[in-house]
Amino acid sequence: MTATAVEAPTLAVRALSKTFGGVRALDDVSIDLRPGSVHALVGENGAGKSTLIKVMTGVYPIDSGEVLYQGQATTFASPRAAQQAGIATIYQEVHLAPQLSVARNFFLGRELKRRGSLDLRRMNTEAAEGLERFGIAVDVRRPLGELGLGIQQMVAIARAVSTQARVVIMDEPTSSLEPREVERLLSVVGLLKESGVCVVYVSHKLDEVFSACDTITVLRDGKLVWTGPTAETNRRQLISRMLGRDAAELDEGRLTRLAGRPPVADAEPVLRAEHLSRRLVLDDVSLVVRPGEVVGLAGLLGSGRSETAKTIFGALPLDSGDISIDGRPLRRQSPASRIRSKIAFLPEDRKAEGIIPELSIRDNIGLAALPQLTRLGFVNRSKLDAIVKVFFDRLRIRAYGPSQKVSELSGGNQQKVLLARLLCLNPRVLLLDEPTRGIDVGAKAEVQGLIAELAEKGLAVVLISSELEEVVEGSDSVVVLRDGAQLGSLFGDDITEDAIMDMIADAADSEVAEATLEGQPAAEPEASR
Amino acid sequence: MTVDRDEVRAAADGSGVAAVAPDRGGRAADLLRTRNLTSIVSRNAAVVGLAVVVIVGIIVVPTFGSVDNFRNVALAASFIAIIAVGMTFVIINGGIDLSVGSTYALAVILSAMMSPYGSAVAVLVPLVVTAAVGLLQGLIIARLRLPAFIVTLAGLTGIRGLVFLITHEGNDVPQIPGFKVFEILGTGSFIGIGNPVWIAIVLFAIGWWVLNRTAFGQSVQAVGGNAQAAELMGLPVKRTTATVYVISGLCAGIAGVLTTALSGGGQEARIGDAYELQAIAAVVIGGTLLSGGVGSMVGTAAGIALLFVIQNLIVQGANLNSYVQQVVSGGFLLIVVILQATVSRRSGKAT
Amino acid sequence: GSGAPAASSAASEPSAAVSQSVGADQNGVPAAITAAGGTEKLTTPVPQGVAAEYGPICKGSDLGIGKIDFKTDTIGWAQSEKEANPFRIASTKSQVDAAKAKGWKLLTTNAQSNVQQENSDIKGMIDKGAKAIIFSPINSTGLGDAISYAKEKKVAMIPVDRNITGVQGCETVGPQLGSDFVEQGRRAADAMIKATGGNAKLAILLGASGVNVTDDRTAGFLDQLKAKNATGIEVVFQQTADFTREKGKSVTETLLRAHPDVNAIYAENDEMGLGALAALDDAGKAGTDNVHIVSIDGTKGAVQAIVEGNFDAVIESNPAYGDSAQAALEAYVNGDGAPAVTITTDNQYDSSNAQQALDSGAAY
Amino acid sequence: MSAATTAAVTPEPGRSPEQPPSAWKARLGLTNGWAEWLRARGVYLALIVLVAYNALFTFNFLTLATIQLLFAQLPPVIIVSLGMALVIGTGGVDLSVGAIMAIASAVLARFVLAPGDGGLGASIGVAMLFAVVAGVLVGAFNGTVVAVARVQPIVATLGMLVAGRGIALVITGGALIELFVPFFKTVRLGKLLGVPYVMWVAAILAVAAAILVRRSAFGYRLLAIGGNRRASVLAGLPVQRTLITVYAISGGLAAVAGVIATARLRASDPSFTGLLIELTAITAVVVGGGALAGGQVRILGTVVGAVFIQLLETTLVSHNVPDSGARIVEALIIIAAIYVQRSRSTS
Ligand SMILES: Nc1ncnc2c1ncn2[C@@H]1O[C@H](COP(=O)(O)OP(=O)(O)OP(=O)(O)O)[C@@H](O)[C@H]1O
Ligand SMILES: Nc1ncnc2c1ncn2[C@@H]1O[C@H](COP(=O)(O)OP(=O)(O)OP(=O)(O)O)[C@@H](O)[C@H]1O
Ligand SMILES: [Mg+2]
Ligand SMILES: [Mg+2]
Repeated sequence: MTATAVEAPTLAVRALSKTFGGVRALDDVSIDLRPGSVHALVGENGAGKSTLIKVMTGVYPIDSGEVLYQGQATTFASPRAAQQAGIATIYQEVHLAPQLSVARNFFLGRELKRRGSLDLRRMNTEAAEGLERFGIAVDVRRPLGELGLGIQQMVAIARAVSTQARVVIMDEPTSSLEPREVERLLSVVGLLKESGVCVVYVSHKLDEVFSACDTITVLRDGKLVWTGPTAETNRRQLISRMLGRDAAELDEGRLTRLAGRPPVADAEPVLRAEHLSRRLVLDDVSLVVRPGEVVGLAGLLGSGRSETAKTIFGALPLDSGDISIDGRPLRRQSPASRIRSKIAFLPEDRKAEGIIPELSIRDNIGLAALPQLTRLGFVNRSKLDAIVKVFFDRLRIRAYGPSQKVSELSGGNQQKVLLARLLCLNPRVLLLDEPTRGIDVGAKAEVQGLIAELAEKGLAVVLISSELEEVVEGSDSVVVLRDGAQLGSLFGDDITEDAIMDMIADAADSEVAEATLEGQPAAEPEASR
Repeated sequence: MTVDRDEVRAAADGSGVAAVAPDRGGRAADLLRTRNLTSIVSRNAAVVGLAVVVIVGIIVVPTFGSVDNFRNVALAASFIAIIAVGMTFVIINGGIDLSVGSTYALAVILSAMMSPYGSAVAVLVPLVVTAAVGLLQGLIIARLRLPAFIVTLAGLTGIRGLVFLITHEGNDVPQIPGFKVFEILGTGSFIGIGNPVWIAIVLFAIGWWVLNRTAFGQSVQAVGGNAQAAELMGLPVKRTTATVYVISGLCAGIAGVLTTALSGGGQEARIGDAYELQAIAAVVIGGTLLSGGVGSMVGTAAGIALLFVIQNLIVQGANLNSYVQQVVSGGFLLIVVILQATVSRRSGKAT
Repeated sequence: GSGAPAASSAASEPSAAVSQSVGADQNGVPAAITAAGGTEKLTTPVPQGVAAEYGPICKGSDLGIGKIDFKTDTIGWAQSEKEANPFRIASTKSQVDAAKAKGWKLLTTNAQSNVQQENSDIKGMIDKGAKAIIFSPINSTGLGDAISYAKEKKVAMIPVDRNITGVQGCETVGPQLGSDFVEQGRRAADAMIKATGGNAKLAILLGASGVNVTDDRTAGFLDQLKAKNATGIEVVFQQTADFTREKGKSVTETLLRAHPDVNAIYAENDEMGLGALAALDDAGKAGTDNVHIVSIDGTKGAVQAIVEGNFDAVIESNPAYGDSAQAALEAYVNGDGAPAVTITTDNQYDSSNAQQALDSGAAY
Repeated sequence: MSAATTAAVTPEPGRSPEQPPSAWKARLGLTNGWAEWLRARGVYLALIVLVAYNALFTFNFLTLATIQLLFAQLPPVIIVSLGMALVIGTGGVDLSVGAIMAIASAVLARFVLAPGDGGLGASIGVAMLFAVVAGVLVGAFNGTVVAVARVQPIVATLGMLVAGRGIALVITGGALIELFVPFFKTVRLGKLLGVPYVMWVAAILAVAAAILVRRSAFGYRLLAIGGNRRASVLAGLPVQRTLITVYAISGGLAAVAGVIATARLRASDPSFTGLLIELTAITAVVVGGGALAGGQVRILGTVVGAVFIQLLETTLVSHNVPDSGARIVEALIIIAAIYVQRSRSTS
């Protein structure tokens, strides 16, 4: 099937509005989603993309307007109803059932049966095959929760795609994926499109949008500001529409390239983390970060980047290894003591490990800095308010005020709240695990700029990002990991995406070679014993 | 944490699907093996604990190891064990059912009341009523989204009120007139083991199967893990939630009918007081998390056995007065759960 | 075993009352006794401390129970409820003391009000080698499982305090020794009529719901009011206070607000009565001039309250079955047998004998 | 802190293109409209209805004496509920409060009894102090089991519910002990401005709890831990210390309630003091708008919830409703009450 503009829309919304309390999240939005085409939804954090998806698929009730599915006005009573009607959705940051195995998750809600009982054998085989399509080869019997966030995201995608749906909606599917996975995902999106599926694709990564999508819709403050074929727009126009600012204005503020600062190699390291080992997770990883230096950690999903950061932060016990700040060794393995030693950590899983959803923005920001804001056990509210205001404005957190509940913010704004929490600690070392995950282009530039600025002020930064580009552009040196072991480091101009990928690929080759060489002889003596 | 035993075994055999990412070499395989080993221990902490207590008991307390004693412990445990099957579903689903003691009493009384009309009536009426009571609470919890703790707490109070109502403030102690066939369910035995024990075993098997081998069981676990995510995944969250309370009510009903069948006579209206706490304790000792999502039927069986074996050991082994008994059994409970928590934390995911 | 003999000295009047009301009963036999399978009243002269004996003489050999060598064999005592209130404490103490005095080996258990637990406690003691079980049934009907197990294992079973419903004569259990709770209720009614002169606004503090002691004491009381045609006594309030002092107090406090005109309280146990007294005291209404109180049990605190002029009467429910039950057991397994049902004498205290009961230690 | 500086730093930026809800609305929780506001505070409504019913249909209800009686009966429930609210705020639950009341009562008895009666002959002040200390210690033990051994709160405290009452019975030797302490009369009958002393104690503790939750660093931590324990660990909060403290506070408050209950009864009754109060307290917290999942504490709601439940029971007793009916009605009314105040976060 080929996509033609005249085909009737599979899914359409007309004059859709949605209000949360006082906030207008969607304002009179009308969109047509056609079969055999990939439709991108873009916009700043909090523009209303996720809300639109949730209203369409029956998560939230419609305030006004209507949803047309296959030409019929339809109100889905629940996500289940939408799914049964043939709309498969990967919601933003939704974890599946972490305690169930990968295969069981893959088939959750549409289990394969044999004689009334789950056909686990077939479920395992088919789930493994389904994941193969995405190049994911994991033991599908492992509990999903044991796998990294990226793998979980891939499972969710594979699950949705394999349901033979008429419409597949993906809300920021690539936020935890690294380039190789993104590529695979996009090729699957291509396949879906060819088979006539209507795909809705939300992303902040404009490269993906331009390479995979046929039509783009831009939302701003809940309103539809532009919709049209991809061919009729370009990157700059798109950004200016999203932000509502002139393209010229944008150029000035643009700040993506972080590297290129004066070398800092001669300064004494702030953070020394050496020979970090943790059974089955980390194997002798070492990092040295000097003031003003940004050290990137690169590697594939599950290579142990997050674990490295967590062990440095004391959140994951170490089997062996030495960590010191300014030459002073750190012994107590607890986040609280690391914070006292001026190390701050931004976790990658913002929902599970970052925000306290029921608390206000103010309280979320002030949390880690409480000891400094407390006198005689009581919180000095004016001091807290002052600090919060500084970061609230500086990071341009989009909310009606610091007293709004964090759970009501869009994902990107939640991320900014977490960054603010770290920054008000006045840290000397920043461990940032996916700091720009799920945040929009404007905010991303701001965050990247902020990182550069902080580094310039003499902070030592460890940067983990699944966007290789970000690591390459932002780091003064890069440590490459694979399977919890350190493959090597790159410095200065040697840091390129190709160099990193080569390093990883080489290691994979040699490992395969080793396995075939050592595997046989090793088994022999064992058997003879 | 709920990989099935046979799945683990299959992995160890190397049967089944390619277990490990080909490009991840031996490390991942190592990792898989160790995780499975430790998680077997952690998931079965209650089984291990039970084994230890039984072995120590047999050595230390001579009369404890007799066949008769085991038979009796099993029979005594079977009623709450049956209640705990339902409780396991509820707790894995992320809820709790405090009403089971009262629901059980309702079934006990109804079964005796209905016995003049025949054995079938004496069995079926209580089951239908207790299932309905479970359904009502389940619907309130699922549809009105009220907290299960409070709804079933109200159930505990209200259903007991109902029991008092039908017994005229507990004045009536309905009796079974003469012998009725259904009494065999309680008094009969097969190869020396009482029928209630067999029924409990069968219910545990069915419970295990439903939990691990049916789509409904998957839903129960997914909803317990994260109800919101389950909703977004398109699972029938409300139906699943309501159903687990029906199962729980039904299990309490079965236990009640068996109690009447065994005693052959009526029981006072206050029977079953605080059974919910025993059932919950057993489920939790069995490794099921009250936060939902994670749990196992085998664990619950071991948990129940552990509770009753300890109680029996106190009777068999020492001659304690009632309040020292209380201190000992409370202390034992604490020790077991502390060990359980420590073991599963050591071997499970580190935090 | 200290209570029973002492009580018997003052027992002539109340024990007459027992016989009287038994005679007045429709079938000539109180409900609890019929339920216990005792059909005919024995005409043999009853020993001290016994109000009546019913049914055939039971012998252990009829059930194939062998003789017990009390020097070497163990016996068991299964208590039904926590030894928390004076009644239960005295009840267990009496068994333990009696056994100790004789040099018998006694195992004890406590079912904490859980009938399944009592079943398994009894079976557990049998498994542990007990040759006989003296037990206080949690209720009259729920111990079928333990009883049939004992029968199978040829272990003697002696129920005390409450009777077992649904057994005939001595076919299932050995001799039963018990109080007649209905009768206690009747006597409380008599005492209440006497105290109030037949005119009162009366409140009843019921025991725990769903327990047959509560039912019997309520039924006996109300029946007797009717039987005595005491229409001047108007029952304006009946609420459970769970047999506890705390609930007795708080329910009475509420009662005093909602029904300020209440001037008599029947408490189905002493603890509730003492709770009511505490509430009355706080309200400045203590003393039988203000509110009459009659309760059941015969604990020290309540008898003391009679002496202090706060209670009118206390009907005893004698917990001290140690000597009598163990004697019955011995007769049942090793001797000439014991009557199927023995109803013990329950004492009764009022201002005439309260001080004496305290001095003699009859009040437990 | 001065009002001026607070005002100076809190102006809302108002950068949003939409009209943001005004600050006072946010502060009053009115951002979702009046209907939601009322619904979130359904317990006040429920209490008003119950009071109105009593005023109309209960004989002798609207009198000073009735209110004083209610105030005399309420404090133990309120005080226990306050501790429960804090524990539930951390996402836990404390089933052992009733047992702790019994322990405190037993300790009190052992201390005040004359040496001849097997006691220590301590003064009532010392005895009360040690009773509360005992409660704090038991609470801290609970907290340690929950925070350090990471046992699920409901089972950890269930173990203490069973063992604790046993411990209390061991301390008193099993029986109820009557206590003749003149000070108890002051506790029972003393009034200030017509309000019983014990009610003042409860009120002061409630205010203290509210300040603790809203103003202290400890309160912030408590809510954060209840909202997301893992995130709190990563934010460097002293999670274990905070949890232990919360359970210790709950234990201490339960002990205070135990002392008051003992004074009310003039006796230490370890078998029944505080029996089942944990369920009343949990219900009070939830009816008062607290969420069992943790992350929020509503002190005023909890107090009102406790008043509501106590008054409901009193109402049923005053109207001489038989036990069966009373239980059924109570169950239905409690479900209705939480339905009315069903938190909006659930939708
Ligand atoms: N449940 C809610 N309650 C209150 N406000 C909400 C809720 N969900 C979303 N909002 C608000 O609606 C607006 C749109 O949010 P939405 O999640 O749709 O943004 P988004 O475009 O998906 O952003 P992001 O790119 O960060 O995911 C935001 O201002 C957000 O604060
Ligand atoms: N492809 C895979 N096969 C098997 N296990 C994997 C795979 N990917 C990740 N894992 C597991 O997931 C765990 C978590 O990885 P983690 O998220 O810490 O790695 P990461 O380098 O930070 O990658 P990510 O980009 O996903 O954050 C690892 O310990 C590993 O065991
Ligand atoms: Mg979004
Ligand atoms: Mg990571």
